Amino acid sequence: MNRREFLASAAAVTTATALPLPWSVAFAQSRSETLLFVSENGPNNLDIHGVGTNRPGYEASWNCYDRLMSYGVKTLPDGSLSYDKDTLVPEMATEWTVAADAITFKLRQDAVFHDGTPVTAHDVKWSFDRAVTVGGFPTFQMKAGSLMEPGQFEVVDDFTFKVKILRPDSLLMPDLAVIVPAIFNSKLVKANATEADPWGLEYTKNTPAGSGAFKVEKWTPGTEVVYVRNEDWKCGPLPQLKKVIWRTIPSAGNRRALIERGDVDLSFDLPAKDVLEMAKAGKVKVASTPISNGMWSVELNVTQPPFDNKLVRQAIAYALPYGKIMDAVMYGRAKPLYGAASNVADSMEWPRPTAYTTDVEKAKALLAEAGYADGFETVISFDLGQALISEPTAVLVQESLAAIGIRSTINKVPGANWRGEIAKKTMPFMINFFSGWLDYPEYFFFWCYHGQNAVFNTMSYQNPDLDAIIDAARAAAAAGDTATYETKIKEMITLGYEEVPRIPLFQPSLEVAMQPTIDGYTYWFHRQLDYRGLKKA
Amino acid sequence: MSTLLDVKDLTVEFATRRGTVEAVRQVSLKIAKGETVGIVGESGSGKSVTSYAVMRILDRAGRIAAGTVTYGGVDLSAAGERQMREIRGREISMIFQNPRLALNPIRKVGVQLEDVLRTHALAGTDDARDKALDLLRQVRIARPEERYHAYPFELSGGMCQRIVFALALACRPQLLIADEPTTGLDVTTQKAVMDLVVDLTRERGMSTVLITHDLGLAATYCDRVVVMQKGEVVEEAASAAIFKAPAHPYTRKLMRATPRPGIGLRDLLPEAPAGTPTRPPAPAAGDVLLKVEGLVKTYPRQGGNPLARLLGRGGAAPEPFRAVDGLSLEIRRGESLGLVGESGCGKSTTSMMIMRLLDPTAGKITLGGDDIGAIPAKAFARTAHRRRVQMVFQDPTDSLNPRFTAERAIADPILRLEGGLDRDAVRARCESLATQVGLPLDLLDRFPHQLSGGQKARVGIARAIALRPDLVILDEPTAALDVSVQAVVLNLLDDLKAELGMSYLFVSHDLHVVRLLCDRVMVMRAGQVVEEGTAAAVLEDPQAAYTRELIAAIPHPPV
Amino acid sequence: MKTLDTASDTTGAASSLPAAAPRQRPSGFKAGLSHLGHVAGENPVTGFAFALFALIVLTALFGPMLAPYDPLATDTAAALQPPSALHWFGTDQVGRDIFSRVLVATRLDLTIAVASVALVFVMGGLVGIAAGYYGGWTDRIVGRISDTIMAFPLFVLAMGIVAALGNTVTNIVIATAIVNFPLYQRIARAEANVRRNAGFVQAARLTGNSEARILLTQILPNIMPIMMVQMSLTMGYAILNAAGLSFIGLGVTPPTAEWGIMVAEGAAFIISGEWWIALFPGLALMIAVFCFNLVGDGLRDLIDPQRRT
Amino acid sequence: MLRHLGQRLLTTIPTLVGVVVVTFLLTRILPGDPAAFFAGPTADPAAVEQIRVTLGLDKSLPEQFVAYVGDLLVGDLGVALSTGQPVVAEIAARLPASAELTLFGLILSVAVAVPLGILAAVRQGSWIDHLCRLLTTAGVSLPVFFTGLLFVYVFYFLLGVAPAPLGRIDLFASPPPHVTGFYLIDSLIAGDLETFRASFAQLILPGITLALFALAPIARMTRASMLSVLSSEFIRTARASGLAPGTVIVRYAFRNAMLPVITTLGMVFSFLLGANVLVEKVFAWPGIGSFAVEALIQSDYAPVQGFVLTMAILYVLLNLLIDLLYGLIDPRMRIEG
Repeated sequence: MNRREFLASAAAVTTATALPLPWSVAFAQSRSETLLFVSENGPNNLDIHGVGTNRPGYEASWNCYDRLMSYGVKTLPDGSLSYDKDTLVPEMATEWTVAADAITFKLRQDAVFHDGTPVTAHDVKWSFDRAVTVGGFPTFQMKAGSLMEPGQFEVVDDFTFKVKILRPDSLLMPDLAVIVPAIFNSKLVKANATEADPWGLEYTKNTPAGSGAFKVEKWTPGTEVVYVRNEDWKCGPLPQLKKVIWRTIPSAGNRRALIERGDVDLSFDLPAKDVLEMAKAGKVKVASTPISNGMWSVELNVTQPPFDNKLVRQAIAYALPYGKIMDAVMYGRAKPLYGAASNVADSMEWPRPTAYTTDVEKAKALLAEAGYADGFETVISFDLGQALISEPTAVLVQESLAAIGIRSTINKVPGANWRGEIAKKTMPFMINFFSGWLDYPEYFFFWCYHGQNAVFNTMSYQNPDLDAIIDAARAAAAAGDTATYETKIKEMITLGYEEVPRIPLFQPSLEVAMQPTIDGYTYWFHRQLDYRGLKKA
Repeated sequence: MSTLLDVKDLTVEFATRRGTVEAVRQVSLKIAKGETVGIVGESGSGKSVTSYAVMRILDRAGRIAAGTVTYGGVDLSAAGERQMREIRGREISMIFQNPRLALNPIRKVGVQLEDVLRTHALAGTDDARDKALDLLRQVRIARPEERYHAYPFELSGGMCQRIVFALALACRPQLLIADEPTTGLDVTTQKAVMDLVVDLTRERGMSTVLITHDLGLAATYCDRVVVMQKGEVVEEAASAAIFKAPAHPYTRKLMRATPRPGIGLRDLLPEAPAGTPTRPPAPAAGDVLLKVEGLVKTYPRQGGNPLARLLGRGGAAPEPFRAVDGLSLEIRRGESLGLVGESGCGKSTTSMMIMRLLDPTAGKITLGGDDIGAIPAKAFARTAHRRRVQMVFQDPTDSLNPRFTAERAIADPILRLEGGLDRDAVRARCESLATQVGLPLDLLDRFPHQLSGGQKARVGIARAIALRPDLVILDEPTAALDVSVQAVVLNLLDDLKAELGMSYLFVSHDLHVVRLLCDRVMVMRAGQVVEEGTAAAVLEDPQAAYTRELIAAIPHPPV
Repeated sequence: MKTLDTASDTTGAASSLPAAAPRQRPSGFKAGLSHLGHVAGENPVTGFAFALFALIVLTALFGPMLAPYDPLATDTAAALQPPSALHWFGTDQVGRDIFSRVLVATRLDLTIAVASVALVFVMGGLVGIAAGYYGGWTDRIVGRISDTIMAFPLFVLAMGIVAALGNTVTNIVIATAIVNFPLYQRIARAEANVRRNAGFVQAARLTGNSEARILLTQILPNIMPIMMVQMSLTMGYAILNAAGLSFIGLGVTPPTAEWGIMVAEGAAFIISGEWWIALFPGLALMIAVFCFNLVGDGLRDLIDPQRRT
Repeated sequence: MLRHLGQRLLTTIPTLVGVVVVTFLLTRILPGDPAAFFAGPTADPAAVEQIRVTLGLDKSLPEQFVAYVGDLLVGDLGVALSTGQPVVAEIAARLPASAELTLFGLILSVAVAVPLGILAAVRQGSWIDHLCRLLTTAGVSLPVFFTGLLFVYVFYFLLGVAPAPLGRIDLFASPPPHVTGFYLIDSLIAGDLETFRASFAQLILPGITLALFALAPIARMTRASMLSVLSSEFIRTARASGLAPGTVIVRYAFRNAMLPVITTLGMVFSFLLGANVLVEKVFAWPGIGSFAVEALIQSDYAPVQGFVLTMAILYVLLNLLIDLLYGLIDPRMRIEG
């Protein structure tokens, strides 16, 4: 027993005997069926279709609404549960048939919305129309699966719904199982819509109008969300939890203290270090799942000399302190994306390591070859909202750049400005993270490398050769041409890694700590918590 | 008569940054029952410290180092705090200078009286109010029921002193210690208060200790006078005797320095050389230097609703306050004019306007034929007239920049208005001015806080005469000084006038002092002149009732 | 009015009696020094504070030379080491020596404090003096500006300024100065206002000084002492302000060593038991602010023993 | 008196106008881009531009200002991006939390600082005087966020005597029915002692953290003011009249010394209300300060403007209250009004 544990237990004894603390004895009864969990941020909108809905808002949408399909759940080698990107399972739809030009869904006939209204194909149609029309994030996400216009969606009868296929797209089906195509209570929302707000976004912002497993009982923005179980949920087995309380605790230290002291059941998205130590201490259970299709990377803006020079990019790739970052920042709890034998992709593994390692001499030589033997000056930018990882990384990167003569200053960008800043595409050198919902390499490359120059192509990298490969891979996937698809994917990764506008560092994990009494935690692509499968002993 | 208070060999020490200082050394005095004793001394003489020691209300830094204070058989110097509390107010009470500050500003005066009555269990909840009202009546406060609810700031200075006095009388003490009770009050108010104190204490058979710097006041109202100097008692005698035959040289000096009727300026100085003319013959009054006609200064009154006025509603603005109301005067070259009046009569406002530090509302000011009244005060500093009118201020401490040495202060007008002189020349000028005003040259490099009051006054005078002005306004130049220093300064001013041929406008509340220095006197009241004439005529044969009242109020020691 | 012969007369700096023993004229500096010695001797706390202040200044000057390690050099192999003989204050997440960082940060923190205080003195002090001296519209306008600033929640205003202008040391200094403006302005105004019709100011008018000249040569020097006290007291606040800004991510940029940002970085490690990362910079911060406050008190003693608070 | 208050209110108008203008300008130069935020992660520049037009951000600054003031006049402070709620509702919901915490801290602070200041003044130069000086100076020297973290670590994590830093009330308790918004008062009104104790327990640590910071100005001012009053002549008169030391100190000295203390209290309160942003952050307190800070960091105009405006109005009201108190205590003020 170390000193701290001793103190804690000693204190526990004294407090238990000395003064009856109201906050530790009360409410014991309801606790067993209530999940109390904490995270850094809370939702700003309970509707994913809303304007500017933040990530935590997705979580509310996920648990309060149903979709036609969902992903299956598989058990990973380490015994933890994860969604299975390759299996689609029924949710509101009981079955579906895929034809060349359309997909037909048969809906559950007994499902009702929270207010008791039956769920019909009209609601699905209205919801999908809404998603492709309101603009902003939901519309873009629908587009990713080639779901573009209301004309694609057709009500066959009350419980039969058809999605017409505009163009072959392998991402169409997966895209129908993400959060955005949720089914809304069209009658209720329409009743609360206004002329200025025909889709009733203002209403659903505060009041979920779905049929999902949980209902929002109370939402105090910035503080907490309280859910209760929807006793009439039909789209799956009734969740064990009757009530879920989600508290926003901005301080990471406090979140850790709360879970370690057993005051909360689950703490979502923790720093690697805390998880490492808590796992070691063994008092709480820790689930750690590599974030699919995601990586931390150093991103070099190729429109800003000297980063237009491939040699300079490679020099930097050889200068980065990979090992130090893995040790000091991630405490080893991430998958290294460096040090492979070759940049040539030989498998479909993704994200995969590059061939770069920390090799100062090689970096210097490359820099000299590029004509920058004396180095140059640059600014390293990172997102302050991710400071826990990006700040120490930036410090280490800055130091190792100095070793090859590159002088740099650090630019902290406040979280909310980060997206605006990357959209401007003027920052020369960034430390950044990206993950795609749909776990396909070409999806990652489409957003991050393609010459369409989306926001996430922070490097403004435009290479017609690469674009052609990406497009070919997408086409092959849509056509079901696995061989071509695999060749193209390998070519794509090889080219991207040789050119290195984006230098992968590591693939992080989503870290969750919970009391030993909690079971059924499942990792989801959206990196938010699904309450439905959780169990409390 | 039996002895009420017996102070024996009292020594009081103060712990200071420079070690222990004895403020009072081996002082012994006795107060008999029913007796009124004056303790007289200049600043630093230890007279107040003695009384605080008796009451045991010394500052924390002070302590009784030796001696005994026996009151009614009890040694107060060794008494416990609880016992002292019984004695304070109950047996010995005290009134102080500046009555307004001596009262709790946010408590009704009646309630303050009740506090004292109740503390000493002389009144209960039911009769405290009646007893307090009764006290107010005793100190001759009109409409006591109304005054009971008044706060100190709503009362005049004299009225406040009566309340303080009522507090002191509340518990029917045996001994009253009055510490400079009338300093700062107008002379007419002083008389009223002192008469009241003496009447009431005699009536009650109380003993009184009057602590004052004013030998005349002490001699007028006391049976016996104790003179203190530098913490020691130098002389003790009956009032009449002390004026007739002061034994100690210090007493003699003090007495001589006290302005009184029938003496000249030189008589103020100790042991003036025999045969010196009381004052040099005044130069024949020359042509008119300063002419002031119909001078008016008004101030808007407080109150009213500015917003309503702005909107044109809420009635007319209240009549403005006329601080100076149609005043005219003339000063000839080499002449000195005294402007006398009690506080608030407008004499200082008048001097500020003539000084051109304040713009008049109406009227004309001409200096040697130039209409200086037409030049705005703000611009006056940049005109050639500035050097012709200078001023000696009331408070020598306040009028010197604490950050300037004496030399720098004296040199200021030379540097600003003359210019073009090099360092040595300025120094030479300063030294000659210092010599002229009798300031030792080694003091020139000192800062004000290192100079005594008299020395500071000399610096102020040197600065005023540095540019040989035509007119010097003396604004109560000696009011903050001890009498002995006042004597010297007045003589110096007179000498300088004769030497330099300047004119003086002497503003003062003290007729005796004015008479000594001035050829002519004007008496002001409420912004207007009530009487004007030669100094002798006004003092000896006052025409206006107000002037007579003023003169009568001046203490008349039994000579 | 006649001064009474109370104790303060005998304990005052100079006796009012002409017969006071003639003293050697001490030079201003020497006198100040001896006075300082006296104050320090009389109040050991103040003496200690002045000594500490000297130590802080020395550290600011020579800290970088004394630091055993490069404050920016990382050593991930030695990350998160508790205090030891090798690393007196331990090491941080990337293995930097905290002792060296604390030492080196002294200069930056002191610079921020001194610069912001100097800036606000120039802005607030001069404007305040002018407002108090001239009165009228000058006073009213300046007063309104002050009121407006005061009506802002000050820390949030500082945040806003830094957020809007960008987080650089210069902007932190500017923000801190603006936030302190009303305080300085009001003190300077009050002090100038009581002196605007003081005898020596009137006398200066009589001797032909222009108003601006009176302001600078007569009023300003007399207000300096009280402003000095204020400056010393707000130096502490300036450091706290900068640290607070760093804590919410608006301070200086990494990897610069600065106490506030070090506490902020270390805050995440307190619960996990690496208390030294936040504690030592926190202590340094506290000691420095503590020292400035005590020095301010001491200066006040020096100037005016009656007004000590 | 009423007329005096009216006039005071009039003089605050320029201040409020100044606050509105400065806040507007300050928030417009904040580096963030709400349009980009609203447009979402995958938006292209055209979409961002379109949203910019809908938000009115494409208009010139004066036009935006006019629109902003127009909204203000009808009580519309806009919508907070971070929580998606109308700013007015957010502030109304959060202000009581901040006010309760700040008041609690202030009362705590006054309860310690005022007696300490009086003692220090009465026993000037004694050990208690030095202690007071050291204690208060130490209090003001501690960065609040540091103290807060330390408290949580020691009293919650190590010792377990304090409740979890989870905001205003235990997670499983429900807040009392809304009357004043102050949980302590509301729970008493509802007669719910359990809730009272729960919310009181939550208040202790953040309250002490704040109180420590407020200790110094209050204690110093009390001491200074008491010293100057104690050396004044009416105290000497009171002592010479034989009044008991307790009466002299409390009824005579302290009531007079209170005047500057009250002014200081007002300043400290408004200072704390703004400065407790850091405490709120550490203790997950759902207050107005932490809300504004988050908004500021996220370049979320509306809450920042709303917050600042609320604070300015509070400041003005507070000063009016102090004026009133002054009038109650000091009769001289009543007449001048």
